[in-house]
This record gives sequence, C-alpha cells and structure tokens, in this order.
Amino acid sequence: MSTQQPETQEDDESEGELETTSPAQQQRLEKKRQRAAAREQREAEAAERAAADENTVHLKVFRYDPEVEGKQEPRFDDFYVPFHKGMTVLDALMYARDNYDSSLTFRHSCRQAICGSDALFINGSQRLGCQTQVSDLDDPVRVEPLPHQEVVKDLVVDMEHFYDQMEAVEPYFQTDDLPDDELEEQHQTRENREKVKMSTRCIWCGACMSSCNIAAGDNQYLGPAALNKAYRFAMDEREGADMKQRRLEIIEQEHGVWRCQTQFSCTEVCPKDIPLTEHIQALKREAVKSNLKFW
Amino acid sequence: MYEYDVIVVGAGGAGLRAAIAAQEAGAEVAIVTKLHPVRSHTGAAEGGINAALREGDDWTDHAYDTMKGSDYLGDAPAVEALCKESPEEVIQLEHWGMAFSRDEDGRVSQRPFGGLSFPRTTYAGAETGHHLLHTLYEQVVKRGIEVFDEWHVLDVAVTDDDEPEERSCHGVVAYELATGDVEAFTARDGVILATGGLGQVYDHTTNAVANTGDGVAMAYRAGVPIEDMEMIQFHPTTLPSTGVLISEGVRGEGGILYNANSERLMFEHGYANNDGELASRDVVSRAELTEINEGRGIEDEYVHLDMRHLGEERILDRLENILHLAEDFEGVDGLEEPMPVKPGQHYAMGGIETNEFGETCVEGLYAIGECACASVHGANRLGGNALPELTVFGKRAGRHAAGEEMGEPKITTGKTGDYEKGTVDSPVELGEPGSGAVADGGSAAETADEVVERTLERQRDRIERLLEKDDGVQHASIRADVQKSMTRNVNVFREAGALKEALRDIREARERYSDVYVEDPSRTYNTDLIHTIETRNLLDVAETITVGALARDEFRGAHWRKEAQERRDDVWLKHTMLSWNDGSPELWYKPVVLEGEEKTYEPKVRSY
Amino acid sequence: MAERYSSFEKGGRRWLLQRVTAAFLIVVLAFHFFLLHFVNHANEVTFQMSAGRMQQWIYYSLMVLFLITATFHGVNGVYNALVNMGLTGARKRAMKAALSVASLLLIVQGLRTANAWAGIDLLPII
Amino acid sequence: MSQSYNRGRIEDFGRWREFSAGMWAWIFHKFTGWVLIGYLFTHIAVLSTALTAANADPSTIAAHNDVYTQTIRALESLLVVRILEVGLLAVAVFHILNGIRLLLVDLGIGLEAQDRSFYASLVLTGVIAVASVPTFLAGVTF
Ligand SMILES: Cc1cc2nc3c(=O)[nH]c(=O)nc-3n(C[C@H](O)[C@H](O)[C@H](O)COP(=O)(O)OP(=O)(O)OC[C@H]3O[C@@H](n4cnc5c(N)ncnc54)[C@H](O)[C@@H]3O)c2cc1C
Ligand code: HEM
Ligand code: SF4
Ligand code: F3S
Ligand code: FES
Repeated sequence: MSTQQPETQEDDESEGELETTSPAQQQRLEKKRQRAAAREQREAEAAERAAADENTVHLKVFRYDPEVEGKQEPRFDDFYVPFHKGMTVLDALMYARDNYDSSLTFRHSCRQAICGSDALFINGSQRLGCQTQVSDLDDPVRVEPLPHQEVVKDLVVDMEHFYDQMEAVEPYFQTDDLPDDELEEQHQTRENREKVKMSTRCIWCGACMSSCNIAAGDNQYLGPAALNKAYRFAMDEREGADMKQRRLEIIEQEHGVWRCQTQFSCTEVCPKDIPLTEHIQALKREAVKSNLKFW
Repeated sequence: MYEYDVIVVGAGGAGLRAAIAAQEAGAEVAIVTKLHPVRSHTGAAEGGINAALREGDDWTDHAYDTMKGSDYLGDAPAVEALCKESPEEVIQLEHWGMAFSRDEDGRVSQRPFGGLSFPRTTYAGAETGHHLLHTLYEQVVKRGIEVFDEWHVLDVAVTDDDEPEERSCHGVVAYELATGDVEAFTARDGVILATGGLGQVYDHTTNAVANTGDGVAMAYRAGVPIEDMEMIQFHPTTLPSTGVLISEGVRGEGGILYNANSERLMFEHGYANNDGELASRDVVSRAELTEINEGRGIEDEYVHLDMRHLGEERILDRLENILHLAEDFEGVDGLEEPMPVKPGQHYAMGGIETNEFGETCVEGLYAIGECACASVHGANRLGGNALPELTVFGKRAGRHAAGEEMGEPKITTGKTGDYEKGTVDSPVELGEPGSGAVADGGSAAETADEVVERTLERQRDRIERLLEKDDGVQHASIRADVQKSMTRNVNVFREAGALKEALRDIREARERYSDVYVEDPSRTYNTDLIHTIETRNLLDVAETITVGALARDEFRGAHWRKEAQERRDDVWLKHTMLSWNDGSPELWYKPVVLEGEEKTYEPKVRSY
Repeated sequence: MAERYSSFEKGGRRWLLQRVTAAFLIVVLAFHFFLLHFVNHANEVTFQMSAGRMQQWIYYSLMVLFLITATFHGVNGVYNALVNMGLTGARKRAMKAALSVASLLLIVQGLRTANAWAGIDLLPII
Repeated sequence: MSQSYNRGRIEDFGRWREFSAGMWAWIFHKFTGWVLIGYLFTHIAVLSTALTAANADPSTIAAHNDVYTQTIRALESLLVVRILEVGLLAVAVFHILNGIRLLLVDLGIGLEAQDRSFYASLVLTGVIAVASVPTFLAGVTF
C-alpha cells in the first residue's frame, strides 16, 4: 500500500555510503554510540521519574535513520515531557529534541498552522503537530511520519511525489484577456471569490493525500490536494471559458477526478477545513456537464 | 558545482519576486532555500499590503505616512520607491490571480490600518501573506525557475579584499539537507539574499522557527555593514505559549486588556487615557510589560485580552479566525474566557545595508525583504508596509542583478559618504572570541572560481569539524540562554545595565559556542547540524541588536531607552551601522536621507 | 470538438454510466425483490409462473434491461476497483478483456434463459 | 510495498480501527458490490436450469416436476439458503442505500452529513434485514 514506485537503487547507494566510512568516522560513531547509551540510561531514569508524575505527556515517537546503527530498523522511542496548558504536539516534540535527544528529526517552522511543514500521523490520524493540543489526545501520544510516503528519517517523509502532483495541474493563474490598462485590475464578483475561497487556503501539507487510500494504491492519482488546486483555478471566473475547458481536460485524465471514490478521509483530515470531496465532486459534475454538450 | 546568472537565497515573498524579475530580464536564475518556498514565513502575514490605488489617495501621502511612521529614520529615496511602485505591484499580483478580498463592484478591497491617512491596505481575508506567497510561487512554477529546496546556504562567496567596498560576491555555498552534501553555486551576475526575519533571537516571537537571521549574519561576516539593528518591533498581543499573533482587529472591535486585578489597565494605570487599548503598538506593549513587571500580571507572565462582551454573533462574524487561533494554540475558548496575551518580537526594521536597488556595498551582493535595510521602515514599521517592500524591492533587485540599467542610486552604501565613527561602552569584547581581527590579508587577485572554491572548502571543513567533534556543548542550551537573555534585557524596555548584561551573556554564549558539537552523526536530514549553524547566526545577530540598542540613547520609534525617554534629533538623526571588521565589530553612523525626489521630509513630532 | 469528446473516454463516460445504471437499478432491483420474495414467495416459484411473466413483453424487456445494466454496473465496478488498486499496463488490458468476455457470456446465458421462458427461439444459438 | 524497511502496520489495513465513516462506507460498498456481482453470476447459472426445463413435457411442467422448479424448491427448502438469502438482502439493501448516499454525494447534496447518512444506511439495513426474516424463513421445512 505504498505510494512510491519501487526504488531499488536506494539500497545500493546507502551501502556505498557505508563502505566509504573512514576508520576515524567509525571511531567517532562508536564514541557517539557509547555516549548515546549513557544518555539513554539518563533518559530512562528521567522517564521513570516522569512516568510517576501526573503532569507529563508520554510520547511514543517513530524513529528511523538509514545511516545510524540502531535506527536502521524502525523503532518507537518513549519521551516523557512536562506538560503545560496550551501545549501542542509540536511543542512536546521540540521539548524532547532540545532536552533529551537532539537527533530527533521533524520538519517545522511557523508553529501556527500556515507553513504546512509538520503534518504527522498522530494517534492514528493525519494532523499538524502545531495545531494539535496535547490535552485533546489520549495518552500515550503516538507520533509517526505520514503514511504512504517514503520515510527519509524519523518523522520526515519525502514530499517530492506530492509536489509533483501539485505541479502537474498547472497550478498557476492563466488568462487570455487581461485589462488593457496595466494599472487596471480584473474584476471578480464577491460570490465568485466566496466560491473559490476555501480552495485557496491549502498549505500543501500533504495530510489529505496521505489519508487517501486511492492515492496509496494508485501512485499516479493526482490526489485531493492537486485536484483542489485545479478547482481553485477552474472555478475562478477571471480565467475565462477556454481556460476552464483546458483545466477540465487536465483533471479528467486517466488518473484524475474519476479515481476519487468519495472516501472523505481527505476532507476529514484537512487542517484548513477545505471541503475537498465537495470540490472534487463539483469538478466531476463540471466535467460531465461540459462533455454532455458534445454528446 | 552549479552555475547560474543570478542566485536568489530564500524563497519568501521577496526571493520569489526577485527570481521572477531576474528571469524576465533575461537571466538564468536559481533559488536556493532552506525551506520549500510555500513554507516561508511570508505565509503567516495576516493584515494586508499598503498601496495607494484609489481616487482620493496618492502615493505621496503614503510616503508621508511612512516617513512619519519611521520616526524619520527612513531614507526618503527608498520610501518613495516603495510607495510609488506598490500600486503597480499590487495590480501585478492581481493579474497573477491572487485571491484578494473584493468590493461590491468587483475591485480589490482596501481597509484602514494604523498610522495610515487613507484606507489603503489591500488584503485577502486575514491571510494576505499566504495568498501572496502562493501566488508568487505559482508564477515561479509557471516559469520553470529552478528551485533548490531544503538547501541551507552556509555562506556567501566573497573576495577578501581589505575594504568591504572593494569586495565582490561570486556565489554561495549550501548544504543539502536530504543528503548532507555541501555544494557551491556560482553566480555570474549576482547573489540576492532574501532570508527573512530574525525573530528566533528572542524566545517569544511571532516569527517562524526558521527565522534565524541567516542572511544578516552571513552578509555581516562577509563585511557588509548592518544597519539599525536595535529597531525591533514588538507586537502587544501574542499568545504566551507560542507567540502566535492575535490581530489588532480584536482591540479594533472593542477588545479590552485587563491585569490580574481585573483592572482595565490602559486607563486605570494611565498609559493612554485617550486611546486606551487602541494606542499604538509600542505604547500598549510597554503598558503590558509594566503591569507584569510590577506584579500585576497573571502568572507573572501575561495580561488578559477580553472580547466576550462583544457577543458571540459579532465575534463569529468578524473575528472567527481569532477563536481558532486561541483554541488551537492556547487551548482557550475566546467566547467563554479572556485570552492571555503578552508582547512578542514581531519584526526587524534593521538589516543588511542596501541602496534603493537592493545593492549592498559588496559588488554583486544584494539583499531584499526583511533581512535588508534600505531603509523604508526606519525606527518603526507601519502595518502593511512589509509585504509591498518584498515585491517592490524584490523586483528592483532582480532586474538590477540581471543587468538592467536603473540609474544612479541616491542612497550610498558602505563607508563611502560622510560617515561618523561611533563608540559603545561594552563591558566585554565583541565579535569572534580570540579573533583579534587578523584579516586574511588581501590575497587580492583571486578569480571568481577561486573565491567560490575557497568558500566551499571552508564550509566543508566547518561541517566536518562540527560532525566529527565528539564532545562539548550542544547548541540548544546556548540558544535558549541567549533567547532568554534577549527577552529579559533587550525587550520593549531598554536600559544600559540590562543591555550590558545581555552583552555579557552573549559573550559567554560565544565562548561556549566555540566548544559546540553536533550529537547526531547522520548525514541524512541532520537538523541538529543545521540548528547548530543557525545558532551561530543568532549569536552574531543578537550582538548587533544589543550593541545598537546600547549605543542609541534616545527614544525613537520602537526603541525606548530609560536613560533618555525622548527623541533627540540633534544627535540621533542617523543610522546605526555595524561592520564585522573580520571579527572585531566596529560601530559607525551614517546620516539619514530625508531628501526625496518628491520633497524633503522634515522631522515632526510623531503623534496620532 | 473531437478531442474534447475523446477526453471524455478517459473515464467520464463510464463514471456517468455507473451512476445512471445505479439509479435505474435502485428501482428495478427493489421491484425484483419485492415481486419474488414478498408478492410471490421464492419457494413457491415455478417454471410455469416464471414463464408466464416472461411472456409479457414489458416484463421481458425490463428483465433484459435489468440484466444488461446490472452486468455493466457490476463488472464495471469490479474493473474500477481493480484499476484503483493500481492495476496497470498489460495486466490491466488482460483484466479488461477477461471481464468483457465474462459479461458477454453472462448476458448471452441470461438471454437464453429468458427466451426459454418466453418461448422465443430466434436469437438463441440452440 | 516498496519500503526499504518495514514500517509495520502504518502502510496497510491493519489500522482499520482508525478508519473513519467514509472509509468504512467505501469498504462496505466494495464488499457488497462484489457479493452482488458474484451473486448475479450464480443467479443466472441457477436460472439456466430453465433451459432444460423448457424442453420438458408440458405435463411435467404442469406438475411442477421440471428441473427448474425442482431445483428452486430443493434450494429453497434448505435453511442455509434461506439464511443466505437474508444475507443477500442485507447486502443488497446496504448497497442500494449507500449507493443512494453516493449518488447524492455525486450531486453535491448533503456532504456535511456524509458520516451520518452512512450510519443511517447501516441501521436501516439492519432493520430491513431483521424485518424480512419472517418472510424469508416462511415455510421452511426443518
Ligand atoms: C505573524 C506575522 C504577521 C505579519 N503581517 C504582516 C502584514 O499584515 N502586512 C505586512 O506588510 N507585513 C506583515 N508581516 C511582515 C512580513 O510578513 C515579513 O516581513 C515578510 O513576509 C518577510 O518576507 P521575506 O521574503 O523577507 O522572508 P521570509 O518569507 O521569511 O522568507 C525567508 C526565506 O529565506 C529562506 N532562508 C532563510 N535562511 C536561509 C538559509 N540560510 N539558506 C537558504 N535559505 C534560507 C527561507 O527558506 C525562506 O524561504 C507579518 C509578519 C509576521 C511574522
Ligand atoms: C440497486 C441499486 C444499486 C445502486 C444504487 C448501486 C450504486 C452503486 C454505485 C454508486 C457504485 C459506484 C461506487 C463508486 O464508484 O464510487 C456502485 C459500485 C458497484 N456496484 Fe452497485 N449499485 C446498485 C446495484 C448493484 C448491483 C445489482 C450489483 C451487482 C450486479 C452491483 C455491483 C456493484 C459493484 C461490483 C460495484 C463496484 C464496487 C467497488 O467499488 O469495488 N451494484 N454501485
Ligand atoms: S488540501 Fe488540506 S490537507 Fe491537503 S495539502 Fe492542502 S491543506 Fe493539507
Ligand atoms: S480521500 Fe481520496 S477517494 Fe476521494 S474523497 Fe478524498 S480523494
Ligand atoms: S509548523 Fe507550520 S504548519 Fe505546523
């Protein structure tokens, strides 16, 4: 059920990497390992103390690193983080990284649900770490990388495929008739803006794509986010009728809208509350409508 | 080794706009960015973009408002460029499909904003920055501009001539996160730095975790002077646990600030008897902090912003977004309880010294956006003036770097014009520990390739050293200590004692940093390494802010000094400049350019 | 126009037909169940009664249409499901062929049965 | 399944406990659809006995002794078959109800209520299946 095409090459490469490791590097790694062991000991003790304490959050975090011994086999690490009101999962992860294990790796930046970096699989569903209050979750909090995407390291997944799909729908405004005067804006009705408004909120986090079973099975399926992007432009009246026709052709392709089986999981996980299924369905109807004209 | 005409570092609004402009001017462009473009912090901007678009408004009024807002520390040629070109940039964005909010007649909407004499802030809901960023990125995709995302730029490749003004820049060296490779990017025509804000210098900020002032620090160490760094804007209403911004709109609608004794602090403690909660940002920030410092804060940390009395209907209608923010990031229901707020670092007015085309004094090196200082914001930025800065100066720098003829700049850069030496009473030595300013001594006639190659080698060594070092200090504790010290000592209130304290803390942090090591040995996505490198940049930046703040003993714009609580135009109508000077920073001043093409802006009392 | 028309081939037509047949099936299937389990009990079914019904041409046509739509709907559904699971290339084409043959056989066999009741023997190959 | 290492149950259906309404609806619809098409094939196969029956003597037919009638009767007398029939009804009813739900979704109607309409389909299916038991099991000889 992976979205990725087999990448046999990868293994070879990482082996090559290991071979070139110098003896000095080996020693260094060894030392680091020893210290890691000592640290683990400390951590374990801290954990014991913490576990006894009411006011801690127990995190179970997915760990994997293709290069580091002991992390090549995925495992779950436990962290006990002191809880404070308003603490998000991202806060807890940052605390664990800064205080227990600096090699804990995840993407994050804005801390306010706008950059889309930290879509994670938290207690069994796709959410933004920064937008999820720890107090809303059952303990322990299980944090994993997004399913159906290749894991690079720990909680970091390879987003390339997602970006490719996003960019496959010509995700940019195109129109043939701009106003003659360079300082004159195009007009758009409020209703039309309202219609596309939700679709413009996408932050490219990939949560929806990761939750969709169809996308998991069919690697070429454009997926909910890209289709939503197509909706955003197809429904924008400023682009004009010809362009809309062109947009419909894109989303009608073999791996376009027809693949969607209205599972709704995309809509459910979208941190920006974009009604993805609704948009995809609207595109299907548009496509049928425009094609019926020629029947 | 990669080679392009123009290399843009950073893919926020500024970087993306520059890349588009350079490509349109015929250059072969690549963007190198440590985040994927849509992850840039431009996306977080809420309020809007100022542009004099409508009948009844004029760019000259915008320029006047901006100069006044800057407390006369802005440079008129840059301010005028901003205000004159902002309208066409906004229309350009509209033509690129940006989803602006609309009026009944289908034109883009504008709203009033603090410090503006006309409602000239165009906006797209409460997510203007998000739409701006995505619209620009879409255009980059459309044009097929090469983007190297998740490549962290480590250094700029600059020649090592004695005087910074004689140096030239030939590229950058970057680290690829996914693989751990360090590679060089040669720029035939120019390198444009657009690395954004530096909020991570503080532990409480509206800025992203990635806003670590890398560009400022890199340019600074390459010899480019850094300007007005003490000018840091603090926003009065940010959530205590994360620093997420609660828009001014809440107070605009009638939200009230209470202290721990449930007193309406703005009135009952006389901070602003006329405007109350709606006094300007710096006034409200100072009021809140006074309450907290005097023991009337809640949990000694914050005050309450209450909007319950506005009624559910009105809140849902106009401030729905605020409910989500308070709920998601603070776990507070704004309909049921007051929201905790406190001042947080928001914006850096200062940065890399440039002229009105984004050029620095180092040939071929440009800076734009929040990391640059042209200067359009002077001592205080008006809301809605940063986003137009991104597009206007992005476009200008992009074209200039691509070789377009743009005329003579009116703003001088580097120590060329009439500058004034400065001194600062620092309790500790500044700059690189143990550097003693030994310059490499101009091995002058280097070729461009040699410069790039040398920079590459140095950075490879540096990465190796960090990864190979087995013991020492980890960056996280250094970073945390500096952040805490900055928030405690170089915050809204500034006084000599505390500022010196901060300098001592920074010094100590620098010394600890010389023993820093990276625990994670992996070459795959090593964020431990990247954060360690960023922490170094934070140290350099923190020091420049503090030195500037210590030197400037007056109250201007965002900068308040206990020892001198008024504006002193006779001595301080000048920019604070700091040069790295190969490791032992040097303070100097250059005059403000108040003379514009349109008129000369005579300093007046700034009152609203 | 031609290329626009053809773009519909990519899945839109089958998608629409799946919905149209579904709508039709709701009615007919309900009728079918009702008639054969509630009005007439399944255990009381006899050849004679079936034959009697089939000899009415309306019922006959309805059942033939029922057969065809149900087959299309069911087989197309299975095909979609397989494609969604990531079936591609030669295996996809093979599956398409197999499913087409199966549906053809099903329809032919169904028609023969219906004809047997109705007493028609022009079409059938026997 | 191209992972260069095992991510355990993240990648597969082992996470069924975490599926949401829409996912279950999708799985059930698939399952019932497959059962129905399977049934259609068997159904036609059974009915095909009519081909032989048609050639029988009219008197045999009149006496209900033809192969077709006999086959049906034999099958109908088995309890298992009756129970299977109730199952089939349930399957069909669910497929129809959820099919209607899906058709509405396609028309963009009631998307906010998609989870509730799924639960409603399930409940209704249960009710109808139970209610049909007397009819379906009527006259079974034990
Ligand atoms: C919460 C908030 C609200 C705001 N609201 C408004 C508003 O309403 N109106 C307004 O005008 N302004 C507003 N501002 C200010 C404005 O948004 C910012 O000043 C502006 O977006 C900065 O844009 P930028 O392109 O310079 O930097 P950013 O958007 O921060 O982009 C920086 C880029 O540089 C890259 N980068 C950084 N370091 C490196 C490195 N070492 N190597 C490679 N790449 C690097 C990053 O990956 C990123 O792509 C707001 C700011 C905040 C924080
Ligand atoms: C009675 C009314 C029926 C309705 C309203 C109905 C509705 C639907 C709809 C809407 C779909 C498409 C699901 C999708 O593509 O997302 C579907 C799929 C399907 N239907 Fe039906 N259907 C009905 C009867 C039948 C019958 C009689 C059969 C069997 C012959 C059948 C077999 C199938 C199959 C096999 C699928 C594909 C399931 C899958 O996705 O794997 N359906 N049905
Ligand atoms: S549609 Fe929603 S879930 Fe999908 S990428 Fe965009 S914001 Fe994320
Ligand atoms: S989860 Fe997948 S099937 Fe459609 S409704 Fe969403 S894209
Ligand atoms: S950190 Fe930016 S979306 Fe969570």
